[in-house]
Amino acid sequence: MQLGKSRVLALLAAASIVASACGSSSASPTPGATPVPGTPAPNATPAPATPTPAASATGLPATDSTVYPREQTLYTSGKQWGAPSTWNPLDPNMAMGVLGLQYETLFLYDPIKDVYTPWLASGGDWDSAKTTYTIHVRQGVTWSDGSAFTADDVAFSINLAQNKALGSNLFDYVTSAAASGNDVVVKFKANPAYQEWAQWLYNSPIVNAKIWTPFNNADILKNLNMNGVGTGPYTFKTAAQDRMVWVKNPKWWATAALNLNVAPTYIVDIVNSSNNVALGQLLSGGLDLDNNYLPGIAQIVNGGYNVTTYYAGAPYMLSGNTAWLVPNTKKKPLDDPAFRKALAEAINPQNVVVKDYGNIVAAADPTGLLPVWSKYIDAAEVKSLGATFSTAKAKADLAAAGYKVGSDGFVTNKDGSAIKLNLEVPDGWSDWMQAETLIAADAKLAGININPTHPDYNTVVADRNGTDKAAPVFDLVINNDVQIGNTPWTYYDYIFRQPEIAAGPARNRNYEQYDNATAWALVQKLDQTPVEDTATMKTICSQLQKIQLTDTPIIPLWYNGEWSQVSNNVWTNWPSDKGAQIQPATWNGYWQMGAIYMLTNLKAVPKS
Amino acid sequence: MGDRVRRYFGRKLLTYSITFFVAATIDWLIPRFMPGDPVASLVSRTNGISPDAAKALSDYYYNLFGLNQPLPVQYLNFWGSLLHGNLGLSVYGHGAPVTDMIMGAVPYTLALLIPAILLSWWAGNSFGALAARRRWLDSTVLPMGYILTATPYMWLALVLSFLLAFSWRIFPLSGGYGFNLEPTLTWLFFTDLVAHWVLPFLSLFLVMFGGWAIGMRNMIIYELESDYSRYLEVLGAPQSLVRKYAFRNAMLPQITGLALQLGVIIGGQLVTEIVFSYPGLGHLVFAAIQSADYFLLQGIFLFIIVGVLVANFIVDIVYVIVDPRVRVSMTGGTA
Amino acid sequence: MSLQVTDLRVYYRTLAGDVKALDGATFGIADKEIMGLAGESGCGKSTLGNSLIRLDGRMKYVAGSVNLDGTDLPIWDSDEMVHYRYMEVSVVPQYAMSAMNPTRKIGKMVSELVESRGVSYKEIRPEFERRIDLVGLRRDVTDRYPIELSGGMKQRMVMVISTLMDPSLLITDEITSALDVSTQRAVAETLVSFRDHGFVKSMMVITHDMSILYQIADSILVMYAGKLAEKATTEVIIGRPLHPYTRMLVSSLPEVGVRYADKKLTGIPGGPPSLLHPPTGCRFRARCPLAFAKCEQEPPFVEVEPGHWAACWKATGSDA
Amino acid sequence: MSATSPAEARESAGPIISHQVAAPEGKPRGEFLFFALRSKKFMLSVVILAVLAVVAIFGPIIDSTDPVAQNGLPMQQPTLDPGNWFGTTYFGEDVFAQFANGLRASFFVGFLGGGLAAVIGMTVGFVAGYRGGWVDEALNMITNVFLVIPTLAVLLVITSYLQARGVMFEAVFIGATSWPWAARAIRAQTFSLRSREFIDLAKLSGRGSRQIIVSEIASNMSSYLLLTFILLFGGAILIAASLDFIGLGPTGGISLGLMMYNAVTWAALQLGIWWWFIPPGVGIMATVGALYVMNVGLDEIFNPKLRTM
Repeated sequence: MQLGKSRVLALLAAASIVASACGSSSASPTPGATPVPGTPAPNATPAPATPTPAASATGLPATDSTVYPREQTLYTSGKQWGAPSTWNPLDPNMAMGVLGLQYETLFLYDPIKDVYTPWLASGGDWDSAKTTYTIHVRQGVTWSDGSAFTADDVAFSINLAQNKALGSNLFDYVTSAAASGNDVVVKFKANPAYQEWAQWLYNSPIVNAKIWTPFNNADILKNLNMNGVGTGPYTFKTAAQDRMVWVKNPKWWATAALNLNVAPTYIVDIVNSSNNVALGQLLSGGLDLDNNYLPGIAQIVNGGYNVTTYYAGAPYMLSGNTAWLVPNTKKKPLDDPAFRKALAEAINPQNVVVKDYGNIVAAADPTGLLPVWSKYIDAAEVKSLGATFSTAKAKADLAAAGYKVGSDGFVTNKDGSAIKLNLEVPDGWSDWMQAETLIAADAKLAGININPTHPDYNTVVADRNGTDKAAPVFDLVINNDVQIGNTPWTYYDYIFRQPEIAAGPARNRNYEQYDNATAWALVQKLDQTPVEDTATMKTICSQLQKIQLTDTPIIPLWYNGEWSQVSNNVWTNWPSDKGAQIQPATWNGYWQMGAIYMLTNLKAVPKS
Repeated sequence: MGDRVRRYFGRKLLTYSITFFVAATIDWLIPRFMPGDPVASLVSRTNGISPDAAKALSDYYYNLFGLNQPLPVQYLNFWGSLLHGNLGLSVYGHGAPVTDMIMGAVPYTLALLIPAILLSWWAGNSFGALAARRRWLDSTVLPMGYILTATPYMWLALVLSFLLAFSWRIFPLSGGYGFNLEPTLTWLFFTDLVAHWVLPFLSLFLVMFGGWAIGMRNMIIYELESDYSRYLEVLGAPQSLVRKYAFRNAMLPQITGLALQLGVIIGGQLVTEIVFSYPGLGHLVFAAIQSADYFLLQGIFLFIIVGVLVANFIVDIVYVIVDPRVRVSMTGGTA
Repeated sequence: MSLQVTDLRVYYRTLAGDVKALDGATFGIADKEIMGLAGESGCGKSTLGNSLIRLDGRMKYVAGSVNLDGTDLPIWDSDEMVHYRYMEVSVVPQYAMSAMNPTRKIGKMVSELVESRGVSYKEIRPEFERRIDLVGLRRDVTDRYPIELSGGMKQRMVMVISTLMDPSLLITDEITSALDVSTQRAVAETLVSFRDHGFVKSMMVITHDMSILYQIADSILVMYAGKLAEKATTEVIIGRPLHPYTRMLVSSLPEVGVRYADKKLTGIPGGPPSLLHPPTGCRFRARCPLAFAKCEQEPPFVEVEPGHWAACWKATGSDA
Repeated sequence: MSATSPAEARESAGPIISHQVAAPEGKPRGEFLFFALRSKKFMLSVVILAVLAVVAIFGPIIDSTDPVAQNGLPMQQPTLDPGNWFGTTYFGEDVFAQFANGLRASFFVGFLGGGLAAVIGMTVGFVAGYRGGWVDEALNMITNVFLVIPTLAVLLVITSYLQARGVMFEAVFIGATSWPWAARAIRAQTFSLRSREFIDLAKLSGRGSRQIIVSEIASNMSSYLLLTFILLFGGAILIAASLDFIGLGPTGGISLGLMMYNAVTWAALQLGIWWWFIPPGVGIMATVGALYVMNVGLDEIFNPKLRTM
């Protein structure tokens, strides 16, 4: 148990340190005051360009698995916000890399090229009626415990979705999944949710049937599954309060099957600490890949630190998700589409892009659809209906909609009562806190009184979700929950979800409480459109956009970056728009969106 | 005499236990008083999952944290489980036992605090005493003491880490031990551990050192002006003897200071650990605050409360041993 | 003559300038003599007392000599004086109540003190305990801390400690002022017994309280404003004082135990002059009922009759 | 024990104040001034504090830029031309404006927080020390509780209910939580004074406890109380700084601690914006340092024994 271990070590720390401290009479105990040459922590590496193997300097055998040679180790950070605590691939809070490095999926999906790549499946196909899907299970794959990977494992993993404790909705549209030989046959009800199924194929872990059968009960999430058995390129090495360490799995199937070879022997994922520590680690070569939002990247990439990003210039980052303003459409005056539209026109996202983010993000399209979904944007609709920044137009529209300007220069409700909208972002989210002040400033110019606040995270969630006792009380919040993926359906499902989900923890969609049956019908229709039928998808999307741009249930602001800063001191050949166009993130879900190729592409910097 | 002592400590113990009870109860109220629903927050961090999945997950956490019980029951459970050293489960740790998380961090904190406090106390006092007799020290080095003790902990820590770790690469930047290492009983690991310890230790040590030095310097001067010192001088006793007495007596108030210090220093500890992301309690407190994990906070604070009370009690005992005046007044001067 | 002081001048350094606290003192104390030193507070009594054993930081030796048993005391050289302190000259200080280190057992403190002066505690201990008996304390006080003793006990203990080395001269400074009348008597008698036992050769008893001196002093030296006013045997000073100032002091005698620091001197307006810039001539002039022209000049301290010195033009009878 | 007050530790640690209270007999006021003007320590600290006070008071007037308005060019080096003496932040805010206003806030917190703590500490200390008995016991208990409850925790609860918290709130909070050590010290002093004759005299003359505390005890401890206040003043500033640093400071406006917090959050050091990071630290150091030095200076003035000349 990692906590047990850390306790032992820390006791050792205490003992030894006290000893050494008492031994020395001066302020800085001399024993070990300076790290032994060649064995510093990565963040103290004397000269990153010439890393000395930790082992050689101390005479320890180079194979000592408790010391990771710098040039064989990839240091990452950005996914883990707390100590790694569960390695259960079915738990959304699983540690970094559990799904992707250790456990794998049937397919990969590349959002940039919009293609599905067979992975643990060697392929899959629909019958003519498109109600039965046959998965061809890849042969020659072995679990990290040596046992063979079979169709039973796949069938078992699919059927796990029937475990209520996991709350999967797969069997809302699937009737059965059964192994037959090297295939798994999945039977669907009428109008299968093709989009969701496609998503399931590249998002759900395949686990070992034999190992997991005993856990398949109400307490399945209680299985922390540390050092579990997977098929992926890495296996569990160790974990502590501040780190998660993976070690290369020498018997990874893809090496033989696809001639793929992950470069790093070790991956050490460092639990996020403060911005400046992370930045310091990155700049001093102690961190190779950082998926945190770091300030001043524009300066740093040109600062001679050998640090690069996906794009050499603005916006530097790929777009990872859309940040939008959520109005509470159940409260005056936000229940009035005209007012929401005017608000949308009043805000200039470009301000946030430049002043807050220093151009490392891009302003969002009026539809809010991420660049990876740009082909679904109906330019015509956007042109005619899309809200564009214009303080003047915002004022005019407000006046036209019957909102009079009060003595204090702010517009008032139609009944004459004052309007004061609280905009909440969680305390400590520094970039958003900056953004909300800029937004409030813009709105002010148009006569809309927005009061930027930042209560603690719990309060924001309570105000936004409501509780079993109280309905949501927020006026405005910022949200960016929809990540890039295989289908705009996720985006629209998020906005238009019906019927209203009971307030409380489970409510994780449609916070604006906008109900529009037509829109919801379209969303379901979209879900039931085969993924290859992009024509139909486009038509449905444009209908949805018409509704969205007219009613403005949410106000898209900017595309949050897929924060990714890489150091080229030890590893090179990182993803970039000039080189391999791969997702450069370690976050949940990104490995199977192609980030795994990042590891197979990496090249160690030759020792000079 | 014996039972006098017993009564004295008996009363102390009573006061302490009442204090503990009150403090612990206040502490228990924290998570319950906080607005919002920790589980909702926890679930809301897992974006992209379906509403059904969110529902299932939240149900899982609710009975994990035992939040679906009435408050009085929760309060009784609190004391009940407290006796079993169980402080509940951490939201930040996705259900990891708070006790384990604290125990994982405590040794680091102690490894910083104990040497920092004791060494700074010892060094500061010796130096202060020295300054009290050496004019040049008094006018040259002591002012440094004022600057040091007036420096905000984190600021000094940041300067040290920027210069010694970031720019000059003499010490590691952050963490408890190298990210390239696993805990082993090797010299390599040990030295690395110490290397990571030095800077946080130094920032705590220096600030406290200043405070002690000044305090001691002033106390000594008072003692040297006191009647018993004058009497010895009039009778021609050598300076060595006079100073010996003065130092000894000036030490006593510094011991009380040490008691308060032991508790309050947690503040400096907190910010210092944050700056160096040193995996001690302070760092944990910060993480708990950031992720609104009030169960973890409650546990840590409870731990701190106990620590402070114990420290104070120890000092009470030490004081009785070192200061005859207390001892005598306690035993009522019977002989 | 065991002590002979000649024209001793000791000033206080202050930011404002020198305070002439002791401005020329010439007198002697014979063997076995207990000399009382009287005067209002701030007249220089304590300055005189201190200067004979230890000049503190702000005191400055200006002129004069102090001869004890034929050897000149280097009172201007603190380091040299160390050899004489305690051994030859000793003190029972005003602050006897707080003179002992509160955190040391009395015995331990004494042993550390005497050892530091090169005397073996082991050897001196029997005598030490004998004297403890003598002052009516139990021997086990040496195992006690000062806080465990009453005021009177501390007082007596300090007297024993101060005289342990059988000094030639013992200076006691206001040792009775903090005590109630009965204890005052006891202490006073102890002093005499010390002299009689030969623990000390001669004694200088500094006090406000004439009544005490009346009991124990062989002779009395009266000081006023940093100068000597009058010296004679106790009988003479009490019976037929010459100096007007002495008369006033004596007038307060009947009310035993009352210190005239507490009450205004009868009929005499004003207080002692500032010693920062003392007036020329007789310093008592301003308050003196008998003052006349001659007093413009400073009266010498002369022996008007055998063993009787005074500094007053009237007294010397040369008022023609 | 408060996790928020590294400062308290230092006062309580170094009894920077004399533990003897000056003897009852009053000295001529003139004498204080006389020695004050000649005390290097005192004068030095007065000069430093005066300079800082001038900046705090007139700085915002001379440079009236809104300290949090992002209207300058970002990350400008300090230059001599007005409005840019200290350069600008990552967002183009005027660092000098932030410094001046922050200093103002810090003085405010120090004064109000320190003052409040002093008042509470004195009240508790006097009553406990003068009355003794069960009153003393009870007050001691309260003091102990305040000494051990994690004030940070309390702060967290309060703040989560306040949409916005200002410098005022911070000051009051610090004042309400940082008094225990002062109470202990003053109690001890009162204890020692209680037994003096002049108190018995006052009692005999039938004066009420309140009168005696005010006119006899407090007046005789006036110098000691002043020194206590100075330490609480400096302490409050340091506490505020660490509160701001862990993000529990004022939600709006600016303070030296917030400057430090922002400078760190936006990695001023790594980005080489030293002029954003250095001023707040030096500002606090100078203010508190000067206060401590003044404390010792005054101590020497009040207690002739300590005067070295």
